[in-house]
Amino acid sequence: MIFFILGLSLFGGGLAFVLPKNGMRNGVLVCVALVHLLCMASFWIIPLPDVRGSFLALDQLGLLVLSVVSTLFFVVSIYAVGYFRGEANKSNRMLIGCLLCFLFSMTLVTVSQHLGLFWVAIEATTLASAPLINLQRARQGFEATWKYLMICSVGIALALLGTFFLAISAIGFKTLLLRDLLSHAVSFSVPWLKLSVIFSLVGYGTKMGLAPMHTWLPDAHSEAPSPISALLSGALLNCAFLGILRIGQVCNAAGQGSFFGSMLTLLGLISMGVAAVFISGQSDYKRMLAYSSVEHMGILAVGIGVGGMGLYGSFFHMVNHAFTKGMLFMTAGNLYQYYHTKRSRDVTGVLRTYPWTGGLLTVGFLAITGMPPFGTFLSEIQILSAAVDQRHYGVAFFYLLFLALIFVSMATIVLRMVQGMPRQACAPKKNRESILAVVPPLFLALIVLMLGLYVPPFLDGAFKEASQLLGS
Amino acid sequence: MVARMLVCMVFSPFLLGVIGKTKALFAGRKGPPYLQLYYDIFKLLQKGSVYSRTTTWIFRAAPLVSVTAVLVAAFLIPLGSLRAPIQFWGDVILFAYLFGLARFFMILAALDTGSSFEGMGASREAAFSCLSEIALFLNFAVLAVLSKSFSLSGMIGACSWFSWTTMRPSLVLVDLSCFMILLVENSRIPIDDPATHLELTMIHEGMVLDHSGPDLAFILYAGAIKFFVLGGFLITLLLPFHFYNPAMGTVVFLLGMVFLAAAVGVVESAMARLRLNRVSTFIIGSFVLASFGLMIALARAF
Amino acid sequence: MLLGLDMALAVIVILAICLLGAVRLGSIIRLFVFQSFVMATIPLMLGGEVHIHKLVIVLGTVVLKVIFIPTMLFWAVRHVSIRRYAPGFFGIGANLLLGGFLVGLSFFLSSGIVLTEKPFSDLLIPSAFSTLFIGFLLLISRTKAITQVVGYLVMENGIFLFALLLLETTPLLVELGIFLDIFVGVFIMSIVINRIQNEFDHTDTSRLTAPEGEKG
Amino acid sequence: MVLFSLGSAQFLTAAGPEQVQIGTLLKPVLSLSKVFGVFFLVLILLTLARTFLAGRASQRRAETWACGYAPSSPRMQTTASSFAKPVLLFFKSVTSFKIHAVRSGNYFPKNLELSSNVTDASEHFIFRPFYVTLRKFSKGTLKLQSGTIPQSLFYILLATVALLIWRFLW
Repeated sequence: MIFFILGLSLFGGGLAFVLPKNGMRNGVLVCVALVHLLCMASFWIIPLPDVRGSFLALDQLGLLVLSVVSTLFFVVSIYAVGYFRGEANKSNRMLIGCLLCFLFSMTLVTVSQHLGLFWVAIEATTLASAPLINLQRARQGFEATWKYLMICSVGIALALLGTFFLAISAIGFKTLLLRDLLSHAVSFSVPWLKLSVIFSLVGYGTKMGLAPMHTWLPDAHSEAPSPISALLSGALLNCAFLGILRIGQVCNAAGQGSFFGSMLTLLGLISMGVAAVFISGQSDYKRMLAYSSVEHMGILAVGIGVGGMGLYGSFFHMVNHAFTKGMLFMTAGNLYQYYHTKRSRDVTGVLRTYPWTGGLLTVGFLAITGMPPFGTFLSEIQILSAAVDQRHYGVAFFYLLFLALIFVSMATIVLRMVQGMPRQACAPKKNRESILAVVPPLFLALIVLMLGLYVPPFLDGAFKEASQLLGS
Repeated sequence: MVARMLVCMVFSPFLLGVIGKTKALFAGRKGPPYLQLYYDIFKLLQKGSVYSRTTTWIFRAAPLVSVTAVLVAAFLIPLGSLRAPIQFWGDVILFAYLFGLARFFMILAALDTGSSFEGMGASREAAFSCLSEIALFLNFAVLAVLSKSFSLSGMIGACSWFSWTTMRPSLVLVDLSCFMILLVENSRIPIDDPATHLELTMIHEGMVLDHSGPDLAFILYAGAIKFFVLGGFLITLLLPFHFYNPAMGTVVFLLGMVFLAAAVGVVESAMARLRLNRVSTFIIGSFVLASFGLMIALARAF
Repeated sequence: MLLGLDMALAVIVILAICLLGAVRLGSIIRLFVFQSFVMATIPLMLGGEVHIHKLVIVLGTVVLKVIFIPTMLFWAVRHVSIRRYAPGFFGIGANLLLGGFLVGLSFFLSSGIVLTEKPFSDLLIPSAFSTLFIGFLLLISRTKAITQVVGYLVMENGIFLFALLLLETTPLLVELGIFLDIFVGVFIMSIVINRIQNEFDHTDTSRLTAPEGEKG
Repeated sequence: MVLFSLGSAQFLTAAGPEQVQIGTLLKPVLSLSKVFGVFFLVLILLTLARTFLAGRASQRRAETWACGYAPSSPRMQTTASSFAKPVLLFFKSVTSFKIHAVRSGNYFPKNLELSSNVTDASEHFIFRPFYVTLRKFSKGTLKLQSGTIPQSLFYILLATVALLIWRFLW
């Protein structure tokens, strides 16, 4: 079953490169995404028999990330069809092909149990997403791609080193299969394990956009066209987060949980601080969204680092954040298509000229800063209560301080854009808000709202199982 | 429970009559009969009413809401040995803000008429009530610390002989400050003279200038019940002993209430009206008394 | 046999430090080629029977790192940049100082690790660490795109040295992973270098300063 | 949702001294509804009584009784600032409540001007300076994010070395 889903996306990618016309390629993209979604849904219903010793198996963590990735990919593919209809003249062969390879590599990431294979899959995601960033051949886009490629490959090289150290630390038993690692974790040599944790944390942290290594994220996400940046920050960051979760599993099994937790909390807090500082001075709304991705990855890291109930909270937050950020980037894409500028000061009175997009932007802003009716509020409060429960009062204090700062800064930027009178200076030509541009973000917004009011039992069960997997 | 409500509704106007009588006694005149308020209310209910052109539905709703709020507040408080029908953790806040609700609607009605006198009365009422509310809550805090419970009947009901002996100082301070708050809330002499005719000096009366007929009756009745409820709060606090058969308890309680009304009458005839900015210092006085009580209670508690 | 190993490891570290000091593009690439060649011979020195895996690795390294990539780099140097002079970000003196500190750090680090396994030579881990860190430093301190690629490759060499530790037992997959990574990474970078060339007609990445968003 | 927030609130206060069970938290909510029930019941009874009484007696509309002065013109109305004057006078020290009055000398002044204003203490003293320093600090740190690639890589190296030293060698 897993081979089918992997083969599907690879076959789709190949097909996309072959097909001549744009329309057919769009068709391939959407139906591959749909079939991918259905397969994922089937994994929820019929749990997969995990074959012993196989490199590919789907455990609870993988299933969670896979479901987020494929739902987001399906919604973004519909949105992308509408978004790129404008440039019908250029052939979107490169776009669709790379998108499907991107999907293939992300699926490989979620299913791979062998840490070596996992690392190769992460490397494949970087290489698949690099050409996507500078689709418009703009000078800025090009520079962002070079930076993305350079920093990510350096980061991943460090992660490779971390994986090596992990293999070395499993002295008598040289294997990187997750199941064997977990069963033999007790006998690992501690210094090698610590080294491997440090390097993997830095490596996968770079890919995930944690604090000191996040510098590529704002450029890449603001230069890429918005369906791509929606995918990047919604799905790709979660795959890198999965990497850190795998390391966490091994660490807990080997009894080094606190060592791993404290480092992760520190990195998480730094990234929230960095995001809080940088969002306040921001003038470009897409960069602001990118920095808020850094902040939310920090929240996830703090959630995992604190442990206890925080694990449940951070898995819940991972799902919420993916959908909210996907929705926000798509709305930002609409804004860019209407106003053709990224400076948030030139865009005013969106609610009056484009009611749907303005509404979505406000809803997105409320969701991303964790306002009550939305799921993000529940997950953030769970992480906070976990921090307070574990007597990490310093962590809880900074966590709240940064959340408040970010709320204030984002409010000044977003509300100035949404309200007020539309300025005549860049009076946008009043084109109709197409359904394809509004329905996908609306669908995601409804999901996040639903998650805020009612957590479906199967999802709740999945979160509990996943936190069992990670915390002993 | 019904007996309890009857006592509260029937007996409260009589207290104002007692106050009137004691003031008259001090002034050496015969003074109005005890049942004067009953006659007024009954007469007003019969009379027609005059509404000014600028008033809206709020003007008519205000008296109703204020009577209801005060009556419901009466539900929450244990009167003497009669248990409070509704009691829960945190009903103290509801008790205080029911009075707030009544006051809010009275102020709205006063502003609704648009006359500058009523506006002036309303603004003074708002100013002084926001001060007295702090003092009221401080008293509740002291009682909460003393009785370790956060519900009204827990605080006052359990005030037995034993707590009086141990916590005498803070309890005395609390009673004094509650008495001062009673004077402020019911706008008795030191704060505001109910019988004055000079509109410029009125506070509570200033708000009701424009009411007539049944509305005025409702307002007077609400004032009476409010006095009864706050008085009841004070008297249950003061009576340290409990009787097992409720009848005896209520009789003693009513006697206590009459004694309280007489005391208010004495204070009224002894003191003159304070200047308006002095009133705030008066309320600060009650606040300070309550904070001392709190300090002593906290020192004792830990 | 082990003496040769220590010699080879020492040579690798010294070459790495020379790389730090080198300024002209041509000499940087030649130093890298020499280092890769020495690297390729190490698996043979490690002893143990020569089995298919080792041969694949040695041949792969030689083909990739000694022949294919340098020719591409030389072609890029000839085709792309006019000036051969590639100044560093920190300047030569600071570079070497930092390099020395990092080597010291790696020796200090490796003293902390006790290798229960049969170590080939106690020099292996520190030299691997120092090559890694110097490669990283090279990446950081050089602004020319080509030197950055060389820095990246030196870092890969460092990681390859670590991989040698696991030589006997590492399944084929990890070796493939290493080659895949190096090959594809460099392949993409070379394409990107050409793009830089016709886009900006220089390869000085320091001039690719902050995109317009940051200034706002 | 309510249950959940009550749960997490209880969780949050779990660090508090006495252990508050969900039951005790829910009791006020239930009895509150009882109180509201009583409140609206009494209110409806009174309104019925009132309509019954109003029906029998006469109702007239007349001018607001203003103690014989001229009928109130909009200028004489109680404005918001005059409504708040007593309270502001009391809290003058905190809210820096100022009254500016232009009084001309003679008894029949041509122009008489009076205005009062209050500075919003919390915004003026707490939020504005804090946010200004944050904005200045973030403008400063934008240079850190200058975006050149070697600088970003330097951060990664810095992070690795720092983590190594902090966790491994200590």
